[in-house]
Amino acid sequence: MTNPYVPLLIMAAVAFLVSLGGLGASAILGPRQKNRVKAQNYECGIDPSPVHLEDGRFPVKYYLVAMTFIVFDVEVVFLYPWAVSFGLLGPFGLITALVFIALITVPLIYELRREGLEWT
Amino acid sequence: MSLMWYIVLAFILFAIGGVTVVVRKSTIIQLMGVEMMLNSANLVFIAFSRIHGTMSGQVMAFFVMVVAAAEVVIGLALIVAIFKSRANTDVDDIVTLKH
Amino acid sequence: MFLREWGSCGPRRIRRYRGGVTVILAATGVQADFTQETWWITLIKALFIIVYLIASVIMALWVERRGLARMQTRPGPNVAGPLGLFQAFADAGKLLFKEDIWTSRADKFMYLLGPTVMAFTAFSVLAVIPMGPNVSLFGHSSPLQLADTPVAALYILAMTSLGLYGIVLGGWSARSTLPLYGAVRSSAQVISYELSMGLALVSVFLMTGSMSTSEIVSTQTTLWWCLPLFPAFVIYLISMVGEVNRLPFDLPEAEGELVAGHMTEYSSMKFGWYYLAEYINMLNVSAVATTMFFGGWHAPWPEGLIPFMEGGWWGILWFTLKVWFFMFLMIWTRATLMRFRYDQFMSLGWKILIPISLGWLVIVAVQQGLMAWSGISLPVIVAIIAGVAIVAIFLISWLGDSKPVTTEEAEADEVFDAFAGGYPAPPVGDQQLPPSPRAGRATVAVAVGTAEVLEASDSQTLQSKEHSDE
Amino acid sequence: MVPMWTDIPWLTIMVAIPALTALLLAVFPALRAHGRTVAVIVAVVELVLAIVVAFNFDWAAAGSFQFVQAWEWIPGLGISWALGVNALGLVMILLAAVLVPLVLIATPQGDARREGGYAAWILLLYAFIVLIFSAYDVVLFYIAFEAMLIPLYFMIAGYGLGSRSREAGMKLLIYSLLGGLVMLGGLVTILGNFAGTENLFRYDTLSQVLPGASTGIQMAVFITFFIAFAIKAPMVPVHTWLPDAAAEARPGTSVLLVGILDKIGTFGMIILCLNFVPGAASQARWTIVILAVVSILWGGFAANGQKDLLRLVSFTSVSHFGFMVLGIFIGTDIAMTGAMFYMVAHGLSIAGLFLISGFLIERGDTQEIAGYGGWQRVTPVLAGTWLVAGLASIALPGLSGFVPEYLVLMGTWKASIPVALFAVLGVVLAAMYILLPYQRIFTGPKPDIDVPDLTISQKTVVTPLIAGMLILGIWSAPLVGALQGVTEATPSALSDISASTNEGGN
Amino acid sequence: MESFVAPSVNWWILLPVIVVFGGAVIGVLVEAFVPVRARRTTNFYWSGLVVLVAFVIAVMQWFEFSGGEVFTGEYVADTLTLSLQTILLGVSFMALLVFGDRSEMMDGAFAAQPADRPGAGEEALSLAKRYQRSEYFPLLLFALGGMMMFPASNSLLTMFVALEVMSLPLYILAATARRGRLASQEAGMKYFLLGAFASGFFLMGSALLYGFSGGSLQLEEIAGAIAGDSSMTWLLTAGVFLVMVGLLFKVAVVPFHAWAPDVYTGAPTPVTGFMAAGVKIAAFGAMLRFYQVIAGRLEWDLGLLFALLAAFTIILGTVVGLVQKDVKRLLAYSSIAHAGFLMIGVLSLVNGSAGNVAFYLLAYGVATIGAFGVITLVRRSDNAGTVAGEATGFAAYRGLVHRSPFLAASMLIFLLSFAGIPLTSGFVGKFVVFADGIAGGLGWLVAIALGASVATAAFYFAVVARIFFQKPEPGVAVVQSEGYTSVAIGLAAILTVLLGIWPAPILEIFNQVVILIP
Repeated sequence: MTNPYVPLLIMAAVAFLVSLGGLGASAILGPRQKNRVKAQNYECGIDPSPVHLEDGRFPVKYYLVAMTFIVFDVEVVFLYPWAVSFGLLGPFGLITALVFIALITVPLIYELRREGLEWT
Repeated sequence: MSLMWYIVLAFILFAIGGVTVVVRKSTIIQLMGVEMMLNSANLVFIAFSRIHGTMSGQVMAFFVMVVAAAEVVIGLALIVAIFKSRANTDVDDIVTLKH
Repeated sequence: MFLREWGSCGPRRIRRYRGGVTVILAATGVQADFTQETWWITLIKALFIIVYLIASVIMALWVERRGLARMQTRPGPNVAGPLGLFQAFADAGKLLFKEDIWTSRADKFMYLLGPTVMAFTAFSVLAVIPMGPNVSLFGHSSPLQLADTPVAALYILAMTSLGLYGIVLGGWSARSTLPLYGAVRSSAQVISYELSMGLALVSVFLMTGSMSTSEIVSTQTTLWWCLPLFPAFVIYLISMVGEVNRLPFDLPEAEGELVAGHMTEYSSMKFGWYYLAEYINMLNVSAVATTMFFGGWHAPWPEGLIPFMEGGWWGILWFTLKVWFFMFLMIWTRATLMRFRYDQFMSLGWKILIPISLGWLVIVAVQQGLMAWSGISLPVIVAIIAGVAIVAIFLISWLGDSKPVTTEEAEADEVFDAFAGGYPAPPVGDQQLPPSPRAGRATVAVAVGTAEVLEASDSQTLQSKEHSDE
Repeated sequence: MVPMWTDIPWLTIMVAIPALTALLLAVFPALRAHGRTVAVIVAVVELVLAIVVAFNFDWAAAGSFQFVQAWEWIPGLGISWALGVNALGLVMILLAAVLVPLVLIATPQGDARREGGYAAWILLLYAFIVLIFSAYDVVLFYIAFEAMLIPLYFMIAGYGLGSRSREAGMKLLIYSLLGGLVMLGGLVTILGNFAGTENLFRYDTLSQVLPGASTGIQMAVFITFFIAFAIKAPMVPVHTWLPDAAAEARPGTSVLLVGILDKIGTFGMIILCLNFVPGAASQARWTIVILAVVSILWGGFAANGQKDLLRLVSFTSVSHFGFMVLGIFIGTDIAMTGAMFYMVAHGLSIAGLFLISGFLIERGDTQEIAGYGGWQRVTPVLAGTWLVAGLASIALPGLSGFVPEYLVLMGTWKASIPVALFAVLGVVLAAMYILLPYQRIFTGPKPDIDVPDLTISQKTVVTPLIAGMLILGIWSAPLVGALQGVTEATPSALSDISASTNEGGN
Repeated sequence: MESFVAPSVNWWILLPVIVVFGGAVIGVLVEAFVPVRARRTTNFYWSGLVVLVAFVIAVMQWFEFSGGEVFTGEYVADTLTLSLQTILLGVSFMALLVFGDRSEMMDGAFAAQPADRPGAGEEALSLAKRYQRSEYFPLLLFALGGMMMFPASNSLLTMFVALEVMSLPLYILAATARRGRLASQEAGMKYFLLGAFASGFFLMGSALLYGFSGGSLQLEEIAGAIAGDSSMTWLLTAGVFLVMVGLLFKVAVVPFHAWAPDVYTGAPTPVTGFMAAGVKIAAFGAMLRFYQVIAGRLEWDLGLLFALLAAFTIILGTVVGLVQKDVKRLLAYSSIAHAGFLMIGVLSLVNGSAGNVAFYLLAYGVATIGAFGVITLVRRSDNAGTVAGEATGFAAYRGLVHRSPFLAASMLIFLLSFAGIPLTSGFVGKFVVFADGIAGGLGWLVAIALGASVATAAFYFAVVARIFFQKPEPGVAVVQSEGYTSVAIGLAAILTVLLGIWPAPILEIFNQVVILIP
């Protein structure tokens, strides 16, 4: 089997079947006594409050983290191939990568200095 | 011809993305449509890159990923800003207090 | 510390194309030999991985509860079976036989998809982790590893990231407040720590020149990467704890605040998979740590200490032992450290781990580059880099101290504070009373008074600042 | 003639002086308060310069361009700053040099600074007028042709008497811009086809290059140019802007507009259309001739139907321009000479009619003909001068209008008797549209009003005009002689397009 | 084993772009390290310096390379690149002046803190404390860098990256208006979505061309593949069409114009000016290169289609412009019409047409910056004399000449230039571009354009009439600029007239602009 992805597919199939199987087993084995209150959302026994996402008051910091993450994740994605072929790319590759890292560091510095990453 | 299948698939994805942008009202969904268009193009790039055996298609795919990421960042920022403004203009609080 | 020649890492194919840019195709080969693999061997391995993981989790449950109990000088589970060993089995069985409750508000498909994805990704990661060298398996020479690709490390990272969808979907689909908060917190946390984790791994890839797991393990026959790349190793250790939401970083399911985070609305086996997956993920990150930094299936360092136990089926033993070392570390940490506050946690990730891992990466790259292309000897390079690093750290700490707060606090003084003296005083001369705090949030911010606050546009921040100032 | 004199760029100086003065007036508000005085001085200087040029002009070679001076302006596009006049252009400049000071003097006094602004616009317009009649480069001609719309627009829209002057200004602007842009199409066609030719747009280059072009290009150039000029020289059916503009504008503006600016249309037809693409002109000849006859009759009938005095006067012009265009395109030399003479004569008579009508309206406070009656008894001088101007315009023998109309009709008769007969009908109409309003306004019982007759300054304005009408009516030979030179130098509208194509085909 | 060969880079030729991008990065660091009080000023002067230095370098390079020396690769530095870069830098400098002007009200066009909820307490606080974000300077520089790369890109990859680097900062800038925040955010969003949508088309087109060319993204090699024998020509046709769609979106050609009016209206006025001028210059530059190198070879397949689009653009921009009652919207539709006019130059494929398009772009860019500069200074005000946001309705311009003769005269010049009246730069631009159109066999298109010019003149003069012939109305005030905007407006007016009266030197220079068609 020369294609390394076929085993991975087999693994994925097995893992998927097992995870579904577990859910199926519990559905079959467990008791079933439906009850309106039981199916309600959990909130310490009082009537559940509306979901917070719907009234638009979600802390904006989470979005900020998401955005920053995207930037840095892309950076990491670029660093992987460079790291793997570090020896081949030679000094040019090294310098380019350093410039790249420096450029990505600038927004990080900006965000740190402007306290974009403060959670208080 | 297997290449055709890649291209047909990419076109279908592209069309779905395009239609999403045009038809759907929610900006987040539209943003997803745009991403879909970009990635369908990536599919074509990579398919051709395999066929022709040149790497520039894959390089382009990398760049597209970066740009897509940047677009998501900016799109999210705008959506959040608009969402904040609009939520503020609503009179939600009053409604909430009623019941 | 290039222990191997570049060439030995397998054939690298390079194509030049007309643009003048050279691109490297599928840079590295894979060390493990899969040529004799058949589909049923793969299937057996897959089943073995599942069994191995479930068994390990059950062990882990017991070890954790007993271990924690010992550390806290209490007995722990000791009723079911010898030393309470069957307690874990009982717990697992109980989950299987509990009623399967579907929350009425939930988005049914996503609700079900959440735990499925969670378990699926948790099971899948181990597929590319090598547990041993090639052995003879039913007459076929096969490595003790399900699969390997030139970008196996990417597969690991992709799968762990995918696991996040399980959390987010679970938290979102329940349409309930606490799970949602848990899920959002969790996603922010996981992605933050994934960055430093990924950056820590880059230096390993840089040293090995490969992302194939078997190749990485094979570069560690004499020296494990945890020593030369110690900072990266430490960063990885910290990040991996954050990545799997373990104490002290278990904010998403902080019982005191969020009941059980994204799992709140789940019961029976759906909850079971979340619970199980958490422990499997602990095993996974431990396995990755083992592979990347701890020599994988190789016998403990130094090489040749126990040569007869090196290679073959012994690999599984060493591998399992090393994984359990990390497992124990995590349990130990849980017993020792308190839960972080969320802001401390995020600060740690963004302000310390990421900059340090970036800096470390630069140091490694420069050092390697100088070694390879300048001909300067290693001690000199290390000395230079150490000097630069010290200066840099000094500079950074200096910059960090001189926050612009000082200038802007001066600005803040201009706002008249009627309560400055401890009791209310009327404004004098040009002084202006700030509007009543009851008039709205703006006034709250005036009381805080720093322009820095303005940049935190989220209203909660303003309120919390007010409290902290008062 | 001293050689040195011709080296001086007279024409450029004549363009520059009013333009710079206008700029000064625009920049210095203080100076603007004395704007009218400054403008009159400049106008007189210009008149002197024009006379100097006229004296140095070699009238024996009236048809050739003289005082030609050219500098490269935009060499890449073959555009140059080239000025030069032939007899026709010089005569038109002289006409302008006479009329502009008169208009300035006739301008009613008011808010000094506002009037200064008006004077500045007039000076700017003046500069463009001189430029356009002395241009020796088509693009230069075009630039002046378009740019003069700006001062004109401001003069009508900003200083108009009527309540709808802005609309009238806009209408004029749109019509003229339409024409101008059509002409731009022609220029662009030339550039697109002959790009790279040195000094492409100079008259001498064009008259060599264009006849060699394909029939399509020649026709394109001719049609685009002709449409622009037809709009400018208000020909039916694109004349409707003129009555509106004239009725809303100050009489002084109307004088410049109808007396000089509209002549640019006929001037262009002669200098540009006939000179460069005679073949195309000959092909379009009959269409144009019919249009011209329609203009004559339409203008005549419409003038008879007007209730507004200024509209009436402007419609008479439509009719007169019909005569000019007829003369230009009918194809005989006599008619052509007549048409050129007509341009000058009409300039004088129409200036008289507009100005004197303006004086009348100043006194009577209405433009409605019905609002007057018996004014002969109140303001005899005004009535008399109006009559003289009117008679000059309808070609009473002995006055300026007679000679050109006679020449045009005779030339037309030679070419085509039916056309001539229709054109003669226009003369009959003319008698009606001048004499009937005269009767309504000036004859009849004495009205119960008390207004002064023409003031001294107004008389100063009117006298030279009347004198001019008389002189041209009685002693027309020199002018006819000079213009004949131009006629001879201009290809007639009977040239053969195919022949010229063959000649210059390589 | 073959080893990696590091590419040789001509740093000197990249210098203007590097200076701009480097300046932008340092601008971000300025934001990070300079104390809040000095940030705005520091960044303002710094950005100005950066643009000036880059301008000087670009001019120096022009003199050095105008001999026709060309560097190719991913980035091509030929006469087209250099001339457009110079224009961009010049125009951006003027735009920068307008950006930095806060007027006598000391408020400027940009939100104190764009993240504030409009109308909420946070915003009131930011205003009360006279807080002012100044990230828009680095954003301008980033966008400028992208613009400069756009016409220089010799491969679809660089072109795509440049397109995005140009667009992304503009999306943000469009959403940062101080007043009309909701409209501004909406403008940003709309611009973003449609822009991203367009990049999707661009990208798909590039992918198809990549496939067609046999694995290259370089324009010359794609062109070479066209010349060669190929079976999959549908890839080429579809690819060229899609790439052109992406570019046409950026310059707002019908039917891809829908964003322009809303975005122009909603964005902060200085940004609108910068956007209208800069994006047009850059995108038309790229389009020139792409069309002349590749698409022009498909003239028989697609030429008519694009010509029809140009015709529709001209007609729509004119007709819809006629019914506008708001100056910013009017200029938006005028810009659409101008895009149509410029298309004529692009489509004509005549030798030298690139230089003529460049001249048109220069004329349009300068006048646009000036016109939007004027708009920033005409404000609403109430009876108490409190000055609010820009008054963009036509009514606000009544009697402007009585309020400020300088602004009125400048606006007159800009509008005349837009209308293409002789003695303004707009006329020369139209003249040369239309002549190219005739020479390129697009006579019918030129005829439509000429007709449309008359109609556009009608709406420009509608504004002129209000400025000069009507009585000023209450509720409008003209604020004094801090000086920068006035300088920009004056500079623009002078340039517009100068280029109209004496365009010869610039035309001579642009005559050397040629694209090497392989």
